[in-house]
Amino acid sequence: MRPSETGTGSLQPDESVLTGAPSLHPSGEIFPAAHYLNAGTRLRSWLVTVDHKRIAVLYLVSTLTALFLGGLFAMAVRVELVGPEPNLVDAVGYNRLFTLHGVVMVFFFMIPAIPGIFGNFMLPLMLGAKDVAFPRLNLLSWYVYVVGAAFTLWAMLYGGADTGWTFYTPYSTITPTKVTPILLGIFVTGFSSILTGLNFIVTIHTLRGPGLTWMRLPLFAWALYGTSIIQLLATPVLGLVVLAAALGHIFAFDLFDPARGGDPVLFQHLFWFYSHPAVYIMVLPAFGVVSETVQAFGRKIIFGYRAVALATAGIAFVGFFVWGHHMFVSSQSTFDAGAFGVLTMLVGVFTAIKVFNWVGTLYKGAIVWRTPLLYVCGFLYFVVFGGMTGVAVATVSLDVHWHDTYFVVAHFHFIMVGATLMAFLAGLHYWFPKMFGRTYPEGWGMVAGALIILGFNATFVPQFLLGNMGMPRRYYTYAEQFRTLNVASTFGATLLLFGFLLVGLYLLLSLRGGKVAGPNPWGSKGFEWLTQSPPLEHNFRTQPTFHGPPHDYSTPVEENLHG
Amino acid sequence: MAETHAHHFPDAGVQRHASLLGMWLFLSTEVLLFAGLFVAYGYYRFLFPGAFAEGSRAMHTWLGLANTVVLIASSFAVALAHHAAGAGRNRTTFWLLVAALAAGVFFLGVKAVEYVEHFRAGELPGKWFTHPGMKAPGISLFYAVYFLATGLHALHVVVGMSLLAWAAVPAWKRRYGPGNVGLVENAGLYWHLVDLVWIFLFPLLYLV
Amino acid sequence: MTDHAPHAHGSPLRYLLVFLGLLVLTVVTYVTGKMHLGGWALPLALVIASTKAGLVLAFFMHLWDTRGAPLVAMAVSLLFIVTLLALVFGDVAFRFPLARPDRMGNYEALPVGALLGDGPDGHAHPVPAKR
Amino acid sequence: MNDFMRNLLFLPEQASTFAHRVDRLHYVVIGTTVLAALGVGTAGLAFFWRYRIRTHGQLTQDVKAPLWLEALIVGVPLTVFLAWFAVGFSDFVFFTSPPKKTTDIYVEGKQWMWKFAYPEGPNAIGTLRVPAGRPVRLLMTSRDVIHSVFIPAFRTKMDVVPGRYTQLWFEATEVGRYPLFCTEYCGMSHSMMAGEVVVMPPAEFDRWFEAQKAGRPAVQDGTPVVGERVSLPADLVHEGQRVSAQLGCFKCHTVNGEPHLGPTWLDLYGRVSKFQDGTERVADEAYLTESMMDPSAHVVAGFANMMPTYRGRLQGPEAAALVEYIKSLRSARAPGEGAAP
Ligand code: HEA
Ligand code: HEA
Ligand code: HEC
Ligand code: CUA
Ligand SMILES: [Cu+2]
Repeated sequence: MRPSETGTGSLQPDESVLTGAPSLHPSGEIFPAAHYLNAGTRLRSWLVTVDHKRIAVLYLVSTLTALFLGGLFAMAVRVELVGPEPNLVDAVGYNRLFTLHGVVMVFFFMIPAIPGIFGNFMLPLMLGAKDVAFPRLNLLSWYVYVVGAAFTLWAMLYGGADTGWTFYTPYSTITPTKVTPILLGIFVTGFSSILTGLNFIVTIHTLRGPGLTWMRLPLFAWALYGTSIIQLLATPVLGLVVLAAALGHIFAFDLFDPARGGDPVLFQHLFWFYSHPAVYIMVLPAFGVVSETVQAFGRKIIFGYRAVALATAGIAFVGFFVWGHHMFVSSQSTFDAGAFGVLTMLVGVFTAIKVFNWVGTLYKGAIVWRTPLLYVCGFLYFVVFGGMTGVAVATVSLDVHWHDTYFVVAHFHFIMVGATLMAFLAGLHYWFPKMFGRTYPEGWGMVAGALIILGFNATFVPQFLLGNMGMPRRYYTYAEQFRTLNVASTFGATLLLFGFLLVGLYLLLSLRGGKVAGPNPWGSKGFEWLTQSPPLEHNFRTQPTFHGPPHDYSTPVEENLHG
Repeated sequence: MAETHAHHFPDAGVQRHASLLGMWLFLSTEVLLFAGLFVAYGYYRFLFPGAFAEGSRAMHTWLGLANTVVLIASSFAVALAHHAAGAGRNRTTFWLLVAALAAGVFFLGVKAVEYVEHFRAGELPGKWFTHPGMKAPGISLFYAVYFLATGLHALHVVVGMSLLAWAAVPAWKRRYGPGNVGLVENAGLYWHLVDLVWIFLFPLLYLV
Repeated sequence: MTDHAPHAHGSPLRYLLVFLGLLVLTVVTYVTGKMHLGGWALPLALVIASTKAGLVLAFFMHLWDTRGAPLVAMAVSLLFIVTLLALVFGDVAFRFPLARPDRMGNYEALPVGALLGDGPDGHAHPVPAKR
Repeated sequence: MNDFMRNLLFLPEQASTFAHRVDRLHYVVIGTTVLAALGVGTAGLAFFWRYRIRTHGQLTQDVKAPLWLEALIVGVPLTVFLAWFAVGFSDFVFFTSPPKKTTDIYVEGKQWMWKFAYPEGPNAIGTLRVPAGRPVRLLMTSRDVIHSVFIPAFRTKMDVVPGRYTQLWFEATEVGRYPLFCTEYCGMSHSMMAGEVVVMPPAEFDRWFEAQKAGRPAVQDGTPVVGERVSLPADLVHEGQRVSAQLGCFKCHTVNGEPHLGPTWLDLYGRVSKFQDGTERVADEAYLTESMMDPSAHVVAGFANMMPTYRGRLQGPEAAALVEYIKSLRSARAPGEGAAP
């Protein structure tokens, strides 16, 4: 690899952004002869691989399938809701749809996606390591994920469940639908999550390359570290509660059965003890992606590295103490409402620190306007609005009105779609050349990004208003006054669908037809770009050593590169 | 296994550190798995103290006591096994592990006897509870917690025994030695955790 | 009994002492458990169990000689368990009394007199089943 | 201003004291949220433009935050959020603390309907009538799964949980009709588990209530409510008869005074039952309930201890209906004479 030929030439400002020409790099880059993708091409070489990069690709395929499936369910939900009359399915069918939408999106797409794809791929590269600490465990965790998904898929084909993704008892124990296999699927997938988290923590502890101190760790690695802690310590509680619910279903052995003095609210406590931290499992990796992209395209080192890293840890930690904000009107005590209310405010502050640091990073940067940055721009708006509406619903008295209305639905879609999914897309575009050695068409990228951002607003802004009007969530039919806003929302979702399809299409085409990217098309100084793209089977020809923090753009990019 | 290490680790020391750290992290997830149960226990006990008193009175305390002693002894054996392995005394390691395994079998046997008793007496969770004598409100919840907790623990005993058996193989083949005890160490840690959980379950379910 | 194994902390003697300690504590917990100490039984049992757990953790599991991550992992897990317990109790202990599942069937606890039998007309409101 | 903000945010009318109370905070919170999002996002956009790359390979320097900026970054959000919490929580305490004297109404949710019952008065399905200007407390329970009462115009909501009572109080301020929704997912027809709150002028409410009590079906406020059924306590008796037939009580009990396998139910209420162990007890409601739930606690002299327990098989309201049914079985004889079964 010739460092002098890395793609810094691409970063000239006079390039037209919307030409559609992937002119990110000087032409004439040569696709590397040997890399992880051609180090064995038979199916078997993929299915028994222990290469973290190949496992990342396996995750890419499987979680995108889940996204597609979850998206289909979402579209069906939206189509049903264009009017209060039955449009597509009956009431039970609708209830299954949103349940499966939630379950697939949360457990099979969003939780595994960023750690599974980008975490697996980038973490060892960023650390200058050959692989994660336990490569076989890594493969195992993908298989465990697949088994869990298979359970769930099976249950979906045979009727699905209609409980909502929260599985509240006693409804979940008395419903005749296929709750048990879905619960078991989630239980199994939980192990996958635990194993991934364990692997990452150990990797970060033991496999940092020479010179890579904790305070030089890329922020994406910090984000994964925080995420992994949550995965390790929260997931088992979900495992237990899901197991208890499944046993309740199978053996009529309900730990929460109110007819025998059991307390369904205890189920909620245990469920949210996992599921609130789980929302940070979803969002922290996305924050990590944003930290990376903001630096790479702002071409400036992060503003307040230490603060961002500590805020990550803070979110991971305090996130464990706020679960009760989902239960303000569940008959929980006023005392607890106060305790959870205050604690929730602290999480908001940690997130605010990160947000301000990202914006601060752009200050006095040398910003290169590319598709990933478009998504980051959307992200900034949506994470603040989504996050602040989170704090708004955490404001105890206001949640009384908003709880279980479309306001909450809009809140979490703002964070999960507007922030997390946008960050996912930013990462996908940023690292696509790293993973596959080719670039996507920049012009189409911008068009699709704009479409997605537009469609997103049109889908979910009306839902805030619906929530204010008092439309409850999980409603198959609704009062006439809610119609107009629902139509608007469905219209937005259609734009969203086309946006996503466009992204899927051009990325697929770029896999073969994209321009050869070269080792570092962005001229990024993230550590993962220290090797060729796509990387070698064992990542580096020689062990890199680290002399400073990542994304230090005070020196020319060439100085950072060695094979 | 001996002094070699996987290619992605710089040296065997790091690899050992990694596997030990991994094990401890895994143990912490196990701890939180049981945490949920302890919360359910505390919660229902707070609500239905009568039922929990009645339930624990009906328990065969001495069986629980025997099991406690046996598990502690097996933990002791495993600790010694780890030590002997480090000293390269593979025979000793092997027999200590076998002893611990035997303890595990004994434990499960006793548990099975207890379960049969509970089934006979109708001391079961939920709607299966049919014991005519016990009337305290919430009594079936006691048994729901009891069966979940002991069942999950028994599952861990089985897993722990499998790990111990696995760890006995290198001892049989005389592979352990100074600096090469990872497997028996990790299996041992897991077994100690199983013991640890029981240390809490015993007084909570059988005594108070 | 050489100690040349670099990480085999603790000697068999130490293990033996710990083992004996555990046995003694087991007996203590058994005996006190049978003594009907009322409100003190649970705290006492928990203190004993925690001591035993501490012994196992510290010596059988070598936490005593370990620094760093494993220690933090255990400490954090414990902290989370304690908060989980505390906040769950903070709910059940302080909530609206009738919203406690053990209060159903306890007619006296109802605010509007007895739910049943307040006069010849009776009421037509739902009545909790007695459990 | 209030109405402007309310309409801007698509909030429904304010018809309770609590609604008036929380909406101000609502405006502030949403206003801040919109401003913060616009501010942060637009600052980002502005930087994109202002600091776009200008020269090839342009270098940038690390910018360190001055202390005051760090303090601001932490301090401002923290202060804002804590202020929201302080106001919000004090409103929430108001919401969870009903005044001493309230009109209590019992609410029962079941898949997929609401039942409202007034002590000493009527009960109704789907329509909740309340007086304006008086604090009303709903004591709510469910007979199957969790539901939740949501009255958007009052800004109030509370889950309705089986196996317990939850309370929800409000003081309606405007006479009118307001929708009531179920907001806890409860199965197939969750979205159709709607009801209506009718806020009546207090005097009118009292008249309506008295009329109901006297057994005269009367809907005082003119326009009938769609789907409204106001039923009399007597319905409970029929319900009880149905339940006892369904559960097979008549295999052992009669209502004509003849003892069968079990004692007759005629004139049972108020009579003194004598038990095998020599004790005796007046058959009041508590005793009747106990006999169903725990029959072997007191075995009537002359009968075998053969009655099965109905604990767990009878829902709370069914037990109540049975009790009412048994109470309704009176012969010509004066009650309470302790006639032999
Ligand atoms: C990725 C997922 C994700 C994330 C990150 C969050 C983040 C947050 N969430 Fe959200 N939430 C969900 C997913 C998520 N949530 C889901 C799925 C549900 C519904 C579950 C269900 O019932 O199905 C939910 C529901 C939910 C509820 C329950 C609502 C109800 O059911 O009644 C609450 C209540 O407190 C809440 C609060 C919060 C808060 C306070 C945050 C905070 O972490 C947000 C912090 C961020 C910020 C605060 C933004 C940055 C701030 C600034 C830049 C400061 C601006 C400056 C000034 C103030 C001057 N969420
Ligand atoms: C990660 C989480 C996630 C994501 C991404 C989404 C995405 C979307 N969600 Fe959903 N949603 C949830 C999590 C999520 N949701 C949860 C947890 C619930 C609660 C469930 C419950 O109540 O139990 C919920 C509930 C929910 C409801 C409420 C249902 C109800 O209460 O009755 C609605 C209604 O409009 C909705 C709509 C949508 C829409 C239109 C999208 C759109 O953004 C979807 C757009 C996506 C696509 C159309 C997919 C297209 C993808 C491809 C074509 C592949 C492309 C390939 C590449 C990118 C390479 N969602
Ligand atoms: C298998 C026969 C049987 C059935 C079925 C049965 N009972 Fe009974 N019941 C008895 C007998 C026998 C007694 C008297 C002994 C006792 O008190 O336990 C009795 C006693 C009672 C009493 C107390 C009467 C008194 O004089 O004190 C009540 C009230 C009662 N039953 C209600 C019911 C109700 C309500 C049902 C149905 C839901 C029912 N029983 C079903 C056999 C039965
Ligand atoms: Cu009842 Cu939803
Ligand atoms: Cu939350």
